Amino acid sequence: MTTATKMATDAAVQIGKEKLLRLYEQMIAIRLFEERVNDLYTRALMPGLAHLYIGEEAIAVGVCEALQPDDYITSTHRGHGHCLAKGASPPLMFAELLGKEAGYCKGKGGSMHIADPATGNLGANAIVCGSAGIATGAAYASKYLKNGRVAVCFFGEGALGQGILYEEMNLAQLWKLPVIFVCENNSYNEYTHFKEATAGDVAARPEAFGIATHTIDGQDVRTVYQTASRYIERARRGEGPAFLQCITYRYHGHHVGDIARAYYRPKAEEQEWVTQKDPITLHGQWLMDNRMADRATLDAIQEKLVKEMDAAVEFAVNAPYPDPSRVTEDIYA
Amino acid sequence: MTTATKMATDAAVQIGKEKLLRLYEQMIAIRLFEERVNDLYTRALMPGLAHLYIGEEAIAVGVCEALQPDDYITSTHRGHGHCLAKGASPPLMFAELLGKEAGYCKGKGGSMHIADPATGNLGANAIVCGSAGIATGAAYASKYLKNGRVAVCFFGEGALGQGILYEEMNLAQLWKLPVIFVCENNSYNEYTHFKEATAGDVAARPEAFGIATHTIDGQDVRTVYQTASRYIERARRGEGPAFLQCITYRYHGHHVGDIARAYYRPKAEEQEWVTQKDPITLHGQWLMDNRMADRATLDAIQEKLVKEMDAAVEFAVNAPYPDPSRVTEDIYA
Amino acid sequence: MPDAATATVAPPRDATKEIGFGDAVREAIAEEMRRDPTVVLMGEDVAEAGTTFKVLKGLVEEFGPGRIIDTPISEVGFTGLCVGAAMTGMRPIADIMFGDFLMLVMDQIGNQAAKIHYMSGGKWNVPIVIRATMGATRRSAAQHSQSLHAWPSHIPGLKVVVPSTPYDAKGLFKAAVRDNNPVVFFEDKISYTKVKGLVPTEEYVIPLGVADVKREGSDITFIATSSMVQVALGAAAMLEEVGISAEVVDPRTTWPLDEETLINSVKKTSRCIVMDEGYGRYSVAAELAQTVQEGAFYDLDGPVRRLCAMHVPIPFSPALEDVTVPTEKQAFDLARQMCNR
Amino acid sequence: MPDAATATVAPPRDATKEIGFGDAVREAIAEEMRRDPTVVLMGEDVAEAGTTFKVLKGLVEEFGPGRIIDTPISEVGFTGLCVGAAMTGMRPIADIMFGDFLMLVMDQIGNQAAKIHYMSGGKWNVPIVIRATMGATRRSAAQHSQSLHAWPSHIPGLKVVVPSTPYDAKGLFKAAVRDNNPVVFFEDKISYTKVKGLVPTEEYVIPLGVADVKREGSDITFIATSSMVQVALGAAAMLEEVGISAEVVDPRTTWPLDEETLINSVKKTSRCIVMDEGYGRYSVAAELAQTVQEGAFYDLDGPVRRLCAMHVPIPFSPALEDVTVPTEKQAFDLARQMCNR
Ligand SMILES: Cc1ncc(C[n+]2csc(CCOP(=O)(O)OP(=O)(O)O)c2C)c(N)n1
Ligand SMILES: Cc1ncc(C[n+]2csc(CCOP(=O)(O)OP(=O)(O)O)c2C)c(N)n1
Ligand SMILES: [Mg+2]
Ligand SMILES: [Mg+2]
Repeated sequence: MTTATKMATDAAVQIGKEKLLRLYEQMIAIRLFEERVNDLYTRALMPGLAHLYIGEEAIAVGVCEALQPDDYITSTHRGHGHCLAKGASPPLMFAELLGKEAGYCKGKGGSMHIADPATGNLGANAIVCGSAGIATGAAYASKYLKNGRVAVCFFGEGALGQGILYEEMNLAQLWKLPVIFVCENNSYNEYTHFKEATAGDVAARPEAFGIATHTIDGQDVRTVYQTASRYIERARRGEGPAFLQCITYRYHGHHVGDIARAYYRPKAEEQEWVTQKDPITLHGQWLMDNRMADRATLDAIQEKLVKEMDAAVEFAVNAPYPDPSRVTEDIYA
Repeated sequence: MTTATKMATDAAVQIGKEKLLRLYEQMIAIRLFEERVNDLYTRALMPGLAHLYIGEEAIAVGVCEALQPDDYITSTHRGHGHCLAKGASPPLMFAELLGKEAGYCKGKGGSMHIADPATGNLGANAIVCGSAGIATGAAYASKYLKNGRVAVCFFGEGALGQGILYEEMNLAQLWKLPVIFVCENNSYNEYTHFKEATAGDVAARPEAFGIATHTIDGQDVRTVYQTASRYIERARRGEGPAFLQCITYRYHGHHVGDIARAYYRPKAEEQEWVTQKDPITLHGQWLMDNRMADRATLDAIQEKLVKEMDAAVEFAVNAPYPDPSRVTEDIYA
Repeated sequence: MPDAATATVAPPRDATKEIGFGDAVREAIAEEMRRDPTVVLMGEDVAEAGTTFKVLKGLVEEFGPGRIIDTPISEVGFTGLCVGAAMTGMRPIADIMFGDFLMLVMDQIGNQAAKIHYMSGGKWNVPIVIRATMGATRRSAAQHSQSLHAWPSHIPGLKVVVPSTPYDAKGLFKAAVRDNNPVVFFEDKISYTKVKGLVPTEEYVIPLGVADVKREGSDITFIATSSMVQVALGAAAMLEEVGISAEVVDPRTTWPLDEETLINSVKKTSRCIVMDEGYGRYSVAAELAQTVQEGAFYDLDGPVRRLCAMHVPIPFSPALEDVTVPTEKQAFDLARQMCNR
Repeated sequence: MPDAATATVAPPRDATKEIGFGDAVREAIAEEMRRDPTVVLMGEDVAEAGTTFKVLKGLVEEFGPGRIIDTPISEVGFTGLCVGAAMTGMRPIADIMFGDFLMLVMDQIGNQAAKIHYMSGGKWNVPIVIRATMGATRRSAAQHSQSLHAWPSHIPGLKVVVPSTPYDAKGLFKAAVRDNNPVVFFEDKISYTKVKGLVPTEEYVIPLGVADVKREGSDITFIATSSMVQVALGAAAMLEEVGISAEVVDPRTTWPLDEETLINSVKKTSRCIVMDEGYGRYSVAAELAQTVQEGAFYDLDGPVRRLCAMHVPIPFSPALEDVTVPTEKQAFDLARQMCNR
């Protein structure tokens, strides 16, 4: 049989049908969630800014499905996908995005600061690379407390511009900490192509610190899952940190308001990614090609999630705002 | 003839006798200057802290002799050697170290902040790696103003721990700025061996940014001079930054007060460097072996400089302190 | 104490065109760049994008990417680079998108730029302008809403500008660019779109260190900065209705600080409320209040009071964020109470 | 407003041994490390070297390099790491050798540690202690001599400690380690060697947020912090000679701030001088002065005055540096003038 089919069956065997379907379901969940965020925002129901994760779902899902519930993640301004993939509940997410009392952070954090101890989410961060220290510190604590947890630090390639990343990579490798640096390289730092901001070769940077580094197709959820699993278990064994560069693309603007994008990236480029490299379409097709699911099964998954997400939105829209008196609570523990 | 002698004659030809003697003289000047700093400090005539450059002279001299008078340098807490090598006058240096009005900074800067526009010295800096931005910025200005100047950023290997270094290396390479990062690797960050603080391979770090990188013997002044010359002219031609890692050793303590050093570095190690790898002894011997100078010539150089330095110390010791009223001058330009 | 460096007289207010607060900053930058080829501006997405706030739209078209420069996301890196460039013949403007990010670059600003002139015995100058934003109520949450002008104001060697009108923003920005010292220039994000005003068509520069009386009054003085000037003016209008005459004084720069104008106003009115959108404690408001009390104590009818951002990390929810910023109503009520009417 | 987190009663002053200021800090760290295995300390040369100031000498021998941890020269890196470790089950102490280096880590302290509890709706805690030094006159020049406690004091979510005696340093440090919030702890370098004092042999903890009256008096109040407490006490002794009774009040923490004790003292004495070694403008002194004026205005006999570090980058030359720090003589003269005697 061809190598392609062989690799496919290998993946099928190694990953297992249940997980393969789970990967699909989780990506759909994020996609549907973000489509509703887009809608809520354009309908002026969501305050602040909305940075959509659409197009990058395979990374959050592939990585987080390789983690244990009590493992840690840190997230970014584009963090909805990471939070959901780590187990966040959509109603509480939407409620937070709308600034409601029922939200994960009682409306105090909003889209860029979703945090939840129950799912090991140390928090999204609105400072680019601002959580590299937090993730490395969580890994430090895991090693010190010997609780076997691994910490994943998600960040965009723009974070390569921040010095803290190099300080933390040095500490992580020096002390063999169980932290995985996951670089989501979607080619753009806001409205600037990363090549105009990044000298040399991205992967060579973590390698220079002696960190195990791997560049992968961020649109292939199975590859992300299998690669992440390998490095996460390696870290768990005490063999140190890893750096995964996942090549991906954001379909929408830097934030919802970023409509006219032609001045910084060609429409054709967007089209190519959306039509040729969509992680959900690709994995759905693969599932069908490998007889793991038929169209009906996939549609059923989608239908179920659509209902769930619509209910979640409704919950959030109807949820009350916090009472203004709450503003002075939670400043100090 | 043997490769050793061949290389020797090559150097002799390429560098030329005058410059070869100049390299020797400059190293002696720094050594004699620092010996007097040590003496002044132990006699409690010098306030603050004194970080001696003894043992590392070949780097400052080799690099600065490859620079033009209007090229720029930035220096560190261990900066006396850099300042002298770039042309600072000993009397004004000693005066500054003693906090006298006649000093380079009117006594306001002291040992860690010698600065002098006349010699292109942008200033020593008491923040580890604090001048990486300043040097890169000077290189940026040189390129923008097309004045053909090159900027050299001296720093110890401890500066590899500071994130700013990576941000500046990225900018320097991205914009092809004429800045040379000179890393003086003397193996110790204060009282900690750099291997306990530095993951991976030092040279791989700048290389990861695409920067031309070279690791050399920092005790061989001819090698330093020739390598520096090559990269400085390359930068001047607009071909971008370079990173030189110079392997060296500080003979004395981190500062003069650091006497009992056995707990962090073995006496034998110190002895080996002092006896086997002294840049002045080695170059002096080489000059004699290659008939560039005889013992008498070298002794004459030393005598002349001893007189100069003793006079400089006397000038500084007798110079008046600034009037207290000067304290509020120079806050704003 | 106006600075020699920028002591040109402000022109009469025969303003002849209306522009927005952001336009004023852009015009100042454009005029100074035309005037002086050593002026460049660098930051994240400042060129084609014209910054996140679109304030610099059009500049790259006129001056090219060699002078309006997009950088990596390296606030420390490009600010440090600008410090070195400023020492060696240029007048760079470092653009810090959100003032909150100043926390990343305080070493370059406070340990380097602020001290280089002094440490070098006056030999090196650092004519850099650090542009930063301030102001809340944009639902940007705790890391994108702070007003941190208190920090640089605390450090000798820096100058700090907190303009409130297009006229002031333009004239002061030009002075900042021409100043031979590091200047941190704070722009209120809400004012970009909300505040419009008249500016002269001919060129003018406003010296740093000269306060401006935005409204004359006799019963109480509002010393207000940046975004709070509009709020104070609104409160003053409300107070007029109830027969209280409020004066509104805008220091315009926190350093140099025009103590005399502030103190004289309070000596006249005998009452003072300081309004500032920064946090209230260990702050700009604390300094302005204390300065007035030291200078006008014997004329004061009661303690100088403060109205500032609530002492909390700024919350995301509109329901919460809106109560963290001082309002006209709060200023009105407090002033009334202080005047016992 | 003492904190629940640390509200244990301070023991009577039946102190039974004399130790130095640095010893007090070391003892507090050692006791807390024995008590709680999740307490670790990291920084540059803190282990074998025991820090540049030798204050931690001996700790690595007792606790090992796994708990007294030498780091690379990465203040941002290890402070950020400590923030994450604090969120996930540890109580780390980040050691910032010279307080001036806080400028490098303000983002991790001010944008991260200070805000995480609030931004997460109270779900995550950050029980980290950031140790930093302060104080001049060591001839260390502008980048190694600042007292930057005003900056963290300005940011909600942080607590800030500025102890002046071994007794306070030990008791407050223990409270800081047990506190569930980020605490920035400032240690005066000169006090390490110059200040000795009695501490109880038995364990004690001093709650954060309780000021201490170091000396009772009736004519004038010195509100003094850290290094300035000794100077104020010296001035008080000189004033006694001329028949002026001075009270010395030490807030001990700038946040939480025990406003009541400060205000009550000034209500009693009717005069106040605030002494702090930080810069005077936009500062700790400005806040303490303004707090007292708001609270005790009608009892004040004249304006509250400030004695602080001169507003200059700290110079190297002894001839210059010595005039930048307030002296007993200056305090004595100003107090006399304020008391018209
Ligand atoms: C320190 C800092 N600088 C700048 C910003 C503004 N900003 C927010 S997102 C962003 C671009 C980030 O690009 P990247 O890291 O590639 O993430 P992506 O948006 O592509 O997912 C910038 C510059 C910020 N939030 N923090
Ligand atoms: C940001 C910062 N952190 C810490 C220090 C304290 N310090 C001064 S010198 C030094 C060691 C520097 O080692 P290295 O860079 O190798 O230079 P060397 O002393 O070996 O020449 C340290 C930690 C400092 N000055 N600045
Ligand atoms: Mg990106
Ligand atoms: Mg070294």
